Amino acid sequence: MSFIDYYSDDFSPQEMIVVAGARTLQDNKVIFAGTGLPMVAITLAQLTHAPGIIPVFEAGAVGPRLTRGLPLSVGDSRTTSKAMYLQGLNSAFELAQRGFCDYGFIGGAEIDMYGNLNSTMIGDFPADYQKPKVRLPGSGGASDMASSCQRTIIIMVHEKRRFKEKLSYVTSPGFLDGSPDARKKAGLAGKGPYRVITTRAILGFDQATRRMKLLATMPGETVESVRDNTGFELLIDENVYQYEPPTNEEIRLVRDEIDPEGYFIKKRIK
Amino acid sequence: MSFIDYYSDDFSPQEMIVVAGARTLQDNKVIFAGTGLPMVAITLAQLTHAPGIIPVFEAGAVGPRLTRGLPLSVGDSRTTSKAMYLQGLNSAFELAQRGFCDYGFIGGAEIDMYGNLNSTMIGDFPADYQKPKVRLPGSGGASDMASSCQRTIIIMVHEKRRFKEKLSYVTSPGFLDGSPDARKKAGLAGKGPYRVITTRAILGFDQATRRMKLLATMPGETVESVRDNTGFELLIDENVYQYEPPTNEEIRLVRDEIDPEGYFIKKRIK
Amino acid sequence: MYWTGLSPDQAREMLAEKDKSKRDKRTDLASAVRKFVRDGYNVGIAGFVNSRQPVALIHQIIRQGFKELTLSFQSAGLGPEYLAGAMLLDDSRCSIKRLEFAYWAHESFGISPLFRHLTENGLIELEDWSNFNMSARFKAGAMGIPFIPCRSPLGSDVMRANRSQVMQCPFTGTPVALVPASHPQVALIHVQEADIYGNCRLQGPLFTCPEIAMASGHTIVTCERIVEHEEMVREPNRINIPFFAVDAVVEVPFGAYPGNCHSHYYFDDKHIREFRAAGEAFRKGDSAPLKEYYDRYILQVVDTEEFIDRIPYSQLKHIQKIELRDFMLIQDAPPELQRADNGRDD
Amino acid sequence: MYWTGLSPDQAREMLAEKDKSKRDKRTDLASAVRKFVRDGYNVGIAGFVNSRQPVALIHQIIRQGFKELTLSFQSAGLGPEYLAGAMLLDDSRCSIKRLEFAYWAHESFGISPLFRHLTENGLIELEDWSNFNMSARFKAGAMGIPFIPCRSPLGSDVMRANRSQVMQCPFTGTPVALVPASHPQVALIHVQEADIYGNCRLQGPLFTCPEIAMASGHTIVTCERIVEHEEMVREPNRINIPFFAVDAVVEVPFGAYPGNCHSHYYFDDKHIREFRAAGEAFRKGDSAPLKEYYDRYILQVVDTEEFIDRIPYSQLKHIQKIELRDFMLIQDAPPELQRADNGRDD
Repeated sequence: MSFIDYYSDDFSPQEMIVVAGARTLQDNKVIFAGTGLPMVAITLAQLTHAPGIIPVFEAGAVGPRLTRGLPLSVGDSRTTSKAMYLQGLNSAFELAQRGFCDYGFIGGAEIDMYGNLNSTMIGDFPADYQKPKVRLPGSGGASDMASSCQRTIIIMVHEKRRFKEKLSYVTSPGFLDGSPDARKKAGLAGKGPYRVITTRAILGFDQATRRMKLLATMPGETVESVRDNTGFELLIDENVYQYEPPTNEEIRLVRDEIDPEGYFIKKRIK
Repeated sequence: MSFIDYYSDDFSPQEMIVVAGARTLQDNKVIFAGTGLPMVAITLAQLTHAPGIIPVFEAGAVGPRLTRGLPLSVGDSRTTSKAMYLQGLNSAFELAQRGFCDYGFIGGAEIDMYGNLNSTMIGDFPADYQKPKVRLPGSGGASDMASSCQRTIIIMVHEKRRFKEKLSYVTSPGFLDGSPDARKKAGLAGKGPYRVITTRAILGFDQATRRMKLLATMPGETVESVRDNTGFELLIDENVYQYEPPTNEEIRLVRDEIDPEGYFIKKRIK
Repeated sequence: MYWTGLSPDQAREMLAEKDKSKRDKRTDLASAVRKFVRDGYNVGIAGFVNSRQPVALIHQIIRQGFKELTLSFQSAGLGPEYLAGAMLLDDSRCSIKRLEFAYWAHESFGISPLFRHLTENGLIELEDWSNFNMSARFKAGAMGIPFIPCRSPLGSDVMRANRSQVMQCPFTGTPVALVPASHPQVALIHVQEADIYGNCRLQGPLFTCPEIAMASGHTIVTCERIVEHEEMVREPNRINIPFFAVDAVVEVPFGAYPGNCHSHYYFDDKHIREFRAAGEAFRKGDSAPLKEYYDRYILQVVDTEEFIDRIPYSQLKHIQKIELRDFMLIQDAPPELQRADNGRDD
Repeated sequence: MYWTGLSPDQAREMLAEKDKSKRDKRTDLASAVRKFVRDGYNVGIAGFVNSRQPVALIHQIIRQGFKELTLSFQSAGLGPEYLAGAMLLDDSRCSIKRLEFAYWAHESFGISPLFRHLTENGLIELEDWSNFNMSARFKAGAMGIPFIPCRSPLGSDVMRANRSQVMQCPFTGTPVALVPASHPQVALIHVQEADIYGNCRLQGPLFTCPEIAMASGHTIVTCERIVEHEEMVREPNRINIPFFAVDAVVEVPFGAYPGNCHSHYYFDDKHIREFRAAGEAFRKGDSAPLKEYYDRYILQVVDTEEFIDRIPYSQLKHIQKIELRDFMLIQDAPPELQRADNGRDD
């Protein structure tokens, strides 16, 4: 198979991040999945290199096989096929709090350099809390996953207005103020953010400062283009590299098998 | 039917108390049942005037019909037939703590005038706690029932050594030190002891002082005989009366239907 | 601290004095709502996002009209959305005063336009929690304890805008959040199966339904079908809500429509989008589509049966088929008809 | 405060680092005990009094010999009784150091003679709790919180002799007890059905088995039978313990004998009395019957199969028959064969 046949040259940024999200997941790990892109990425990982992934959905399902079609909600019927435990929200979050969940895998609307996420409101907090400039849906379970899963993987669109110096509101804790042991001092059980997978880059966190660090650039992006689209000062890994594009097979799976109706992955208009 | 045919003239003190225990139970109430005599009494009540009693067993069963034979344990298979909820110990005690259980119905080894019970140890507490004179089985769930069921009914053998001025150890809270609102101040949810049903008497508690009060004497007993067998000063109700003996039918049910093998009600040797 | 709904002591006292006998609790939607809902109540909304939302009960609440409600839920979409629309069309008839919640949107169907409208115009009081927080609050209520410890989301702003308290754990010395019990005055729950006494058997995820039922002052259950009591108690290990936690049972097929009800029907994508679009138009200044929607589907019908009468048969058939086809695929279909199974070979 | 077993932080860290993959965990009794039990461990004993006690595992622990164990349970009979007998016959082989518990006796079969002997001679350390307390401690452990609030038995001496703390509730101002999480190093659990990965389906009361499994560092499950994984996941709502809370699965029919195992066998009254009588003789000074009992039924056999070989067939048949006959009576027997039903006519 030639290179040209193997890699896709027709994919959207959204398709790129779900592919990157899938590849980030290790086989046989317990992944607590948020709604939307994480569900697509987990399904893709299960269909490729990581059939042994054990998904956990906050509404209660543990370890289902996602063979009934892509769930449209983390609580819908499609999350339950052949599940190995099926209680409710309390049980799912208690499993995470106890330590059963290796990764929390969540989306986000806004992020800061310490991996904190905002999905609650835009405006001054607490002054404008009761009448925000823009109101977002709220925490849902993302803040609980970010708190209690052993590590957190975040998947989101990379735009300057979303990668912010200061968030209006911290919904899901990352490394908080970035001070040493800030999470532990706050009483959080999990170790915090591991990767941020975006439409432009793969990012990690510097161990010493807990600040976000560019690890790889997505096809078509450069260190500069990522920097330009980030609203805070980004650390750059010394071994920053170009990320491998999606394969034709990955794209086929996303488009034809996983989200054929385009619920989460918008159809590319050619 | 003549009087002579209706009432039994051949019954043991133990049979008398389970009959009295059964009669004390109101129909359609939720009764959290301790092991032993309370189970026999509930079954008898269900077979006579109170078919709508909803038994709760601490191992998890709620509202079973006791048609499989007398359970030998509050956690055995016989407690589960056609139960309407069947989880575990936490769920059962949580139901009581929430307020679902009208009565806790328990046995006891020792009692004081405020209805506190000891089922833990005889000896000095805390000095001899690690090496008691006599060690009893321990609290089990009785202390939880006495704490959180709305009212408590106690069933026990009436002997001076069991009706004590001071207990070695308070396992199951009654009115504690008898001071006003002692239970509420301690943080207990239920209202405390309602009746003590013994081989010699039916006892209640004085509203003003929360002290034990003689309400009725069992057949063959007198106020004096009850007093003589009580290790503390007993209040006597102004309307104290002779308790109605067991009927032939009640005795037949206990002997032939409920506990034919004599697990809890010892066979009377004629 | 202030309590909305019942305080733990009030909740205990009310339940302790309640008739907990095993009796026939069947009634109709209108009677149940009339008997157990009042202006100013804290209403617990069961289900999760758009799955098993108590839509039939909420429509009935809108038809009867209740004001100044506090809504308590973890994640919800259709339930609060319908109430929000009713409020925005006529707040003299129906209104929400306050939310205690974690998430209000529709997941794959999009954000909630009416929630944005209400909040961005400062029309309702907000108390944000996480999903776990709200679920744990109902659980504390169900357990009869005034609070429950929770480790998330410590350090976040969520915990600065609500009534949680952070304490040093007296055993470990590390911080832990305490979230206060939630005892709504009334809980609205839709389930698949109940018997006439109120015992409920759920299929699929339980969400926080058992906890809400046991925490609340009164609980109204709607069910897809009433099953024989003897059938229910044949499998006590499958009963998720015991009869004495339920005050009214109403058989309402399609009671969670247009949402998903596990084993019965999947989302009606089309209808949800129609409703959301009407809300979106409202937010952008055009109230006509929303008014039409309410007239047609809620106010001009007397109950859920008449509401469902107005949905094309083909749409109902479709959502049943995709729900049941999926089940068939999992368990019974021959391998060649199944989708590729991404599970391990076992 | 001191922790026995694992502290909450240790328990979290150990689990976070564990391999939680779905893999075949079948093994034999001896290997499971060798791998997961150590001298000095805090051992969580599941079951309740004499129902579903992990007898097979305890016998194996006795055969292999472990010292200075802390036993954690709510109410138990056979489990600790067997360990107590082993200790009293030879404490250089097997010993109990400490109990965290609520009740040790046999209900209708009588009190425990060996418990009396151990305690009245000051041979073990005691920490008394109530059944709810111990169950709630396991639950806190399973939930990953360092403590859980409990309203009982406040005001009693139970709460003066253990590590609970009473605090003023910061929300209501009233006192509430906080009981610390229990995280045994190893849990011993007998269930009816498990699959090869460790998913367990329980019949009858759950006792505190799911909580103990999830709270403990490692969990060994014995089961009456291993069922096909596909059969297990056909009904996810019936799985009580998820596979990743289990470290070893051993198929041991009669693994709770001579106790009761719901749906499989009732108590063997005769055998329990024989064992209890040997203990009673020991307490009164005659160790011979106890020694004979242990030699015959535990030490001279290699496993549960050989133990059961020494029980007369008629006895085994009887306890199965009275368990199954009862089931038949409830559900399937014609009315004339049933006992009088004291339930309401419904």
